[in-house]
Amino acid sequence: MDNILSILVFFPLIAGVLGFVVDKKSIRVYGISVAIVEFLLSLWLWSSFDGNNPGMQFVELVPLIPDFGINYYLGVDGISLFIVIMTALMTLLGMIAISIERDIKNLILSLLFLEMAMVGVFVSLDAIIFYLFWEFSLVPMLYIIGAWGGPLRIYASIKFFLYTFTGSLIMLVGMLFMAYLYQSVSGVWSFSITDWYALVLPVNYQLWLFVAFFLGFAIKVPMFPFHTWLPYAHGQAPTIGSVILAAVLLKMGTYGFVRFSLPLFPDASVMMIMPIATISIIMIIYTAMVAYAQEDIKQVIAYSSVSHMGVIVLGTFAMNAEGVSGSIFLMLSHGIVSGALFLLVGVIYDRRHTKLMSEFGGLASVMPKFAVIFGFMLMASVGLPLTIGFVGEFLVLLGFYHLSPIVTILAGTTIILGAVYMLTLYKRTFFGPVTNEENKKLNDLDGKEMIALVPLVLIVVWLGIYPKPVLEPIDNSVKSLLTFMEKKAQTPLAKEKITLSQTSKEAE
Amino acid sequence: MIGLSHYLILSGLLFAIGLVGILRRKNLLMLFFATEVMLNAANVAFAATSHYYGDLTGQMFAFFIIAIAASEVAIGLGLLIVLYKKTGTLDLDNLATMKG
Amino acid sequence: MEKYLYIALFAPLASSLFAALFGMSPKKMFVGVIASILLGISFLASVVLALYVNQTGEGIHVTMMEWIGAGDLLVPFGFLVDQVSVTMMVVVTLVSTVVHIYSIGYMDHDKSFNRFFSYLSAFVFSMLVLVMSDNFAGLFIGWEGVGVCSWLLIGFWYHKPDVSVEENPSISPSWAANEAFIVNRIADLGMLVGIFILFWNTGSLQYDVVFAQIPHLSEAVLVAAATALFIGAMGKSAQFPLHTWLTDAMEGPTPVSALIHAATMVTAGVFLVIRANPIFMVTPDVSYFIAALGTFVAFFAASMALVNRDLKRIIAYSTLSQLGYMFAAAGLGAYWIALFHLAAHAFFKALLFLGAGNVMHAMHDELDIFKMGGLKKSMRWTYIYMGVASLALAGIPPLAGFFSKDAIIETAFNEGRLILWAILVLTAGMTAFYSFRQVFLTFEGDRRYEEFGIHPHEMYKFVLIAMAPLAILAVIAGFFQSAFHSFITQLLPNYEMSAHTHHLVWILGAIVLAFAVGGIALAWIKYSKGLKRSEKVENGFLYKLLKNQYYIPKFYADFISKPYAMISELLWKSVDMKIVDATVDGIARLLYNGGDSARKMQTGNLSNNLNWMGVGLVSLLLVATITALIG
Amino acid sequence: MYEQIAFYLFSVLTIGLFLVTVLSKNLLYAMTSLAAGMVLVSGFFFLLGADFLGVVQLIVYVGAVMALYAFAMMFFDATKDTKENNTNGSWIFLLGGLTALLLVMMFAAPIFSESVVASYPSVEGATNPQNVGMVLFTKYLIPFEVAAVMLLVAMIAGIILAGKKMDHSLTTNEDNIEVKTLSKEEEL
Amino acid sequence: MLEPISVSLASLNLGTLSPMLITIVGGLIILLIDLIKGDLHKSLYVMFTILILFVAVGSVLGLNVNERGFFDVILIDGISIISQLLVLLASMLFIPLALTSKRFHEYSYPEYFALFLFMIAGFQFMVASDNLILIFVGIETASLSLYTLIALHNRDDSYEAAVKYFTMGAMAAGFYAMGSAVIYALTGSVELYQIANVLQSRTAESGVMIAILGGAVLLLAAFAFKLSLFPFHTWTPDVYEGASAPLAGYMSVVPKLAAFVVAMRIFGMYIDLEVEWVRNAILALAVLTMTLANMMALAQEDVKRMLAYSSISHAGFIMAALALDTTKGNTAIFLYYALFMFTNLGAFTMLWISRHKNKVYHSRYDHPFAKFAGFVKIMPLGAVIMAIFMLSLAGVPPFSVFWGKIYIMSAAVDAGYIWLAVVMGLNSAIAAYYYLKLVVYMFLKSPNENDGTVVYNLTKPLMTIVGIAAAITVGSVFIVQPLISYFFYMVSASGY
Repeated sequence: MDNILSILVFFPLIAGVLGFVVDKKSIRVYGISVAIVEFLLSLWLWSSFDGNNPGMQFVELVPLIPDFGINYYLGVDGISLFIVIMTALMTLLGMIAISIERDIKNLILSLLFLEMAMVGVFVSLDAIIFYLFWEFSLVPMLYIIGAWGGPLRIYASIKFFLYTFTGSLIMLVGMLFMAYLYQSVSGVWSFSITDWYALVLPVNYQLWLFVAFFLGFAIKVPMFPFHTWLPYAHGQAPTIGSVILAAVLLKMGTYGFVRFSLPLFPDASVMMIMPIATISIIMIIYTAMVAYAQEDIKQVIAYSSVSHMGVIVLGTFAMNAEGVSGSIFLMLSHGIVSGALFLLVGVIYDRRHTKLMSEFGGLASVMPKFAVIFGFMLMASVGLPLTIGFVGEFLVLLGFYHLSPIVTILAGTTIILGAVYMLTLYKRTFFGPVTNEENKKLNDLDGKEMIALVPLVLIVVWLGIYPKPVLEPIDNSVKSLLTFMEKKAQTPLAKEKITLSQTSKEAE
Repeated sequence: MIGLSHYLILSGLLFAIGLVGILRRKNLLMLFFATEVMLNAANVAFAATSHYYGDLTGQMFAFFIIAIAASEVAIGLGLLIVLYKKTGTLDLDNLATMKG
Repeated sequence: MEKYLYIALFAPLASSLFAALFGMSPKKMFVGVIASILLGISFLASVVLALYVNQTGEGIHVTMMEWIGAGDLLVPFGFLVDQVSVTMMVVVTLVSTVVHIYSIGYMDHDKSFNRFFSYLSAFVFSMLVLVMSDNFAGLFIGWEGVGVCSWLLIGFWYHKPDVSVEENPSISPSWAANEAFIVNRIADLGMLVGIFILFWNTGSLQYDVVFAQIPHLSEAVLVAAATALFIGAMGKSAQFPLHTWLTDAMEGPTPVSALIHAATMVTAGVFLVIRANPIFMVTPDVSYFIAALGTFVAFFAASMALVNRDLKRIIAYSTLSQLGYMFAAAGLGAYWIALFHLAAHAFFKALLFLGAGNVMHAMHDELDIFKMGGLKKSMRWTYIYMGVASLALAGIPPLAGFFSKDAIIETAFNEGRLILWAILVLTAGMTAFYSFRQVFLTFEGDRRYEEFGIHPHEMYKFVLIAMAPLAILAVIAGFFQSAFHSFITQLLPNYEMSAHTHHLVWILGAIVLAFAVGGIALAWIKYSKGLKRSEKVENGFLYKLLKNQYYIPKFYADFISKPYAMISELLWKSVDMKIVDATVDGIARLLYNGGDSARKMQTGNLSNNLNWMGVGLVSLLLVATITALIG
Repeated sequence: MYEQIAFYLFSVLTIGLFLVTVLSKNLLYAMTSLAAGMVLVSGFFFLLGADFLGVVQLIVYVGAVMALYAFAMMFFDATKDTKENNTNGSWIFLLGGLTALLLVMMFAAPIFSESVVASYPSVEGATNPQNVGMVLFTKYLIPFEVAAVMLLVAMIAGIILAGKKMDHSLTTNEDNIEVKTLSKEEEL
Repeated sequence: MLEPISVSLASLNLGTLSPMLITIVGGLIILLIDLIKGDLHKSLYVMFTILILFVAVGSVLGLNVNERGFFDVILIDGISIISQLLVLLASMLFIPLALTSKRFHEYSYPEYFALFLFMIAGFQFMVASDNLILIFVGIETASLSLYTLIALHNRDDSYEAAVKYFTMGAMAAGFYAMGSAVIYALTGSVELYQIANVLQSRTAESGVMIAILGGAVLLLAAFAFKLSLFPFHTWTPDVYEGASAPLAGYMSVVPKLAAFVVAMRIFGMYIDLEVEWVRNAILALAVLTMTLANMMALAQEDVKRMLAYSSISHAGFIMAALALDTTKGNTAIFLYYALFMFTNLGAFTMLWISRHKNKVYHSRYDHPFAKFAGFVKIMPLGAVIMAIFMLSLAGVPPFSVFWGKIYIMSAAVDAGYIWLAVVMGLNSAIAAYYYLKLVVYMFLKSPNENDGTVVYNLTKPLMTIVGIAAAITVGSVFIVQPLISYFFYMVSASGY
């Protein structure tokens, strides 16, 4: 099955279209079955993936608009492989955990379309195809937030859409300019990323293009000061929306940095390390503090996402295999952990229809299973060793230390500040006596919720203890990426800052 | 000696007069008069140029402008009649239900 | 032998997981029993390993599997059983086995009995990982693992509500747990930085590789690494200024205090310094700082213990103080002495805590020693245990504390650090005083508890029996000093007193002893006959200062916690909402309102429309003319 | 000389008459002066040797168009002074004056160029109508025919717009639907 | 004396005229049919018109590129062929919209269809000539028909719209005439290729520049009106609102396309002559147009009016491409229209489907946003399709307009106008808001009570048209490549 990527992309789409015919009462099972198949397909992809090959695999290339250099060009490497799998997994689990009854059919179908777009983003190797999926993913999300969200849902969904749309349009201009540059050098139009990689650009072009791409990605990530759509989106979105948003959609931005910014503009990336590190630190510290001030559980987790994304971005620009691999691993772990946390928040929201911490207290006595899993995810979130959260965070900080100890120490406050807001949240919600009468009779997790959450717990442990199966392919691809960047870099500064690891040096 | 510029300047002045008419008239019928003035201004310019270059194209253009003006009058008046039948007035200020 | 290593390491994990299976069920006695048995197995395996190491003089080094591999970083799950780690293993497993058995009795009535054993065993596992790991990252796993278990166990009675600081200085178990976790995290950052420094300068995190590289490293790097690692150690071992969490941690069940906050976890910092001794040996300035800080903390903590009324807190301060001693020794280069004191301290301090637990059990969780007194009748064995432990703590020969503590004080003298020596000697006197103040107030004198209607009773028999090994060790451990010395210096650098000191050793010992005995005597005079409170003293500045822990918690609350909360609130409500977000919305609103005003040009009036066209034409003409005339 | 006099005379008159057309409040005056102005414009055509154009101008404009306007005027019963609430004068005149100034500046430029070669010069010896005919029915045959279509369009449009059928709109004539209105609109 | 002029029939190249001839004859036939037997059902005329258009398409396809006919008045170059094809295609999509389930006034006239065909002939002449006279006559033929078609809807709004459009059109005609006169005075010719030749030699002359620019300004003003560029756009929203929905959709595509072709010929010439001022003026107008129109569209309450502003903004977008005057830019214009056509017509058709005879939802508007509240509950498929049209207009991939948009932006980037591409991008972002607004109403709000009548005007032909439009909008990615290669070939063959 060389065309497994196409199958992965279009299976949810076709399922979504056919789903219009499926009866309302059966749609949920339909959706879950589709998601299971998709997840199995993604596992199949993994099993047939050659972890030692750092390059693109399962490449498919079909000319789409050859005159304009647009091809249907898919491929997957160690960097994207696991994000794809995580996408399929989180969609599946999110779908299982859905507690919404109203218009369930539309919700399920939107999710399937969304899944198509998300998988598409991570497997496309053509900038326009990438952009296509990137933008299209906004539409189902807009619907999900807008139709099943809280009281401010329309405001939140439009803000989400327009904000990210604006950023990506600037990125689109960057892409077009990139294609133009490629055309002026080679005489052929091409939007294929791998073609662009070969292009050595003057540094000032690199800087401008970097900024254009940066805007698109930064808003998606979201980086300070472009982050304010996120609390609204999360605050208003239904559980499933938040899960997908946090787990997958945000990763698109950081994935973009790795896929586009670093290899295309190595010199500019190196020059922008410090500005970006500054933003990252602001994200880490500032949003951690803002998270601490929140009154709404979901908002805490929303802001914590921003804070963690800061660490991820920092790692991306560490310019060594430790940092970049760690950052990609952290994308996965943040996806799983924040996804789980949002699912957990959804659990109490379903029961109490409020997410305010002040409404709760002492839940640990009433809902012990819930408390255990929440506490577990909390620990993963603050980066406890032997959970998935530690590996990435450790690698990122380790990697960036090589560039700047000061920045790393400042960024390292994430382990402190993260603990501060998370533990405060946990204490206010789960500890203390049960003061609110309404909380005394809450049901603990039911079967459906356990099915959604337990796999995540297992993954958190598994990848915390034995990340190798995932980390190794990532690392291989990252090493080859860095080797490539180092070769391509023109400025001595860039050559100096990009650190190759011993193993990749030997490989040369 | 009267040169091309004289005629053109005359044409320009007539055009400006027509423009003023269009801009200030509120009665549709009278506004149409002003458009005729504008078209006539162009006609003068065409005829003059045609004369000074010894080229007949200008006169052709002028013919067609006259034809166009005539057609416009026909349709314009048709529209005015409909409008007048429905609203009983030709005042522009009454013609502003659609705005914003 | 690897088999024993794995048994020693994973038996507690098995115990934890087994107990976790019943975590949400009501109390099951067998859970405690099985957990204790598994811990016992772990202890036996540790002893086997210790004997093996002693016999062969070699460590056992295994690599279980790869953990993190990225770039040049390769961190395996590797375990190292050498003289240092095996010592720690034996101490840890021994104390924890005792504590497990003790807990069966102590947690008898608690409905979360099973959960407690799960946490406790998990802690032991983490602690073993910490001490056995063969690399810094593995150490960090254990380091954080014990932190989490500590968090879980301090907050074990999470359902208790928050109360005001006046009522309970620790506010609530959950508050104390969070405090402990967060303060430790601050130190962990230092530890991480230390790890990063070592990695980027040596390319590895394995102890052996790193230590082999030390000669090639610059001094700046070493100082940085040593400092960073010590910051990590300060958190775990609750050194000033990160010490406040330890006393608050007494909110946890008493077996927890005995195991974690006295015998094992808090000594992890000392262990780290001992483990990384090759680094600290070449950084004398840092080492001296460690010693000085240790000395300071020893005194500082002891001073606070002088006036405290809380049974457990007094012991906690004494733990803090003894940790200071250990750091003083380690900082002065006497690593083996530090380790020896660590082990000895583990025994008698755990015993002391468990004894306190018995008292609490009897007193229905009352901790104020002013409300006790005269318990010796009803709790004879406990009195004996606590008396023995206190004697050991005070450093009365021939008990364990005498040998270990005296050696530390001697070291200070030997190194010529006379100021440190003097403070340590003084502290020894204070230690004796507060220990016996507590013992006497609890067990001697009038029965103040009676007015609260409490009927104390002795602890279960099996519990008392379980405590016996600790008591025995507290008594006899000191005799093994020389055996331990020869065993441990196979690995650790030897430290011998100079000949000069050797000559004076009796005099020095006598001075210390004099202080200790003096302290005990003072306590006897003041407290054995009952409680006499003096308004004047209690209202004095010094007393208040000590009672309020030098106002440090208040300082932290007023100058760190509250400002942090305030700034957070400000950042959220003013900066994030009012500036960042409002800018975005402002742009949107600007566009919308701009559009709405621009709509006004669409008057719908044909005349206006025509005017717009005229204006357009004229402006275009005007611009064109100007351009043409200029250009 | 006589040409100059004629030009200036006609110019002044034309401008004057058209000004009356544009400024007069009386529809009749405006229309009359428009017709007169057009006659004068045809005078320019004669001056410029475009005899046929002049005739067409007289017949089509002064004859047909003005007749149409006259009929329309009667239809609208607009002989009385129309109450025109004209747009603020000074602003309009400023605009008009500026246009005039700019156009005059533009036309004062040396537009005429000797180098321009006539594409369709008058044939020697042929009268103006003959010349016109030759160009019109060769080169401009297609535009001529299209103009015919245009006039057809105008005719049809005029007929149906003014026709009786327009009086009863089928569009707004409800067949069967009950009328209902929304409550207050929701704001987005 | 005068010699008879003999002209050989072959030299006339009659074939070049055939497409226009077919539409004109078709119109005449309709008039004849009506004369012979009145009271025929509109469906006859609709189908007949479609057939005529088919034949015309066939004859256009049979044309050879770069031919001239009839004394060089007719110019059949690449752009005239593709624009004729697009005009005919759009007309074929438009005319079946007459087959509504409810009766509307205009369709009761057979003349309506005849006028429609004459109008198409007018557009065809516009695009198939570089002679200012024929262009003018073509414009007027088309415009006069269009005014009538608007008015025939026969309600107050439509008269108002027709009168406004007519009056402003008359003024624009004056501008056009005057502009042509200036150019004629400068060059002695009204044929663009000759004008270009003469102007080339005259641009260097001192003092003439003012006249060159003046002529350009007058023509620009005339075309700015046709293309609804700021500040000549004021008629657009009113006229679209007053016209029937299909006609509004038609107006946003076909007359503009025809006008763009002419503008391309005229202003392309200026830019080729390196009269940079014209390029800058066009760019300024284009940027102003897209920005202001977008902003004004934000605050609209009526979907149709919003779409009117949106089409103004799209026109500004395209005008900017025109200013680039590169082959790619010009190709982009056609590509954009080819893709925009289906989407926009589809969107207007959706409005038409939901059209009531009278304004039942709002005192003034036919299609207030509130009317579509909860549309997804009433007609899920319809809502989805409408949403697709809206997203397409907003430039969300993979829907049709997106491809046009990136092609235009890419053309701007290639020409070195990166700032322009950025402005276009930002404008698209602003525009997304008002398109989304409709989506939000349809999907995220709850329906009004008793709203079964939203689909009031639905018939099978209308559904077919919407289906075709939706299919092409969604599947556009597959037709972009042939379109680009065909258009690019045609445009470059005609030298633009």
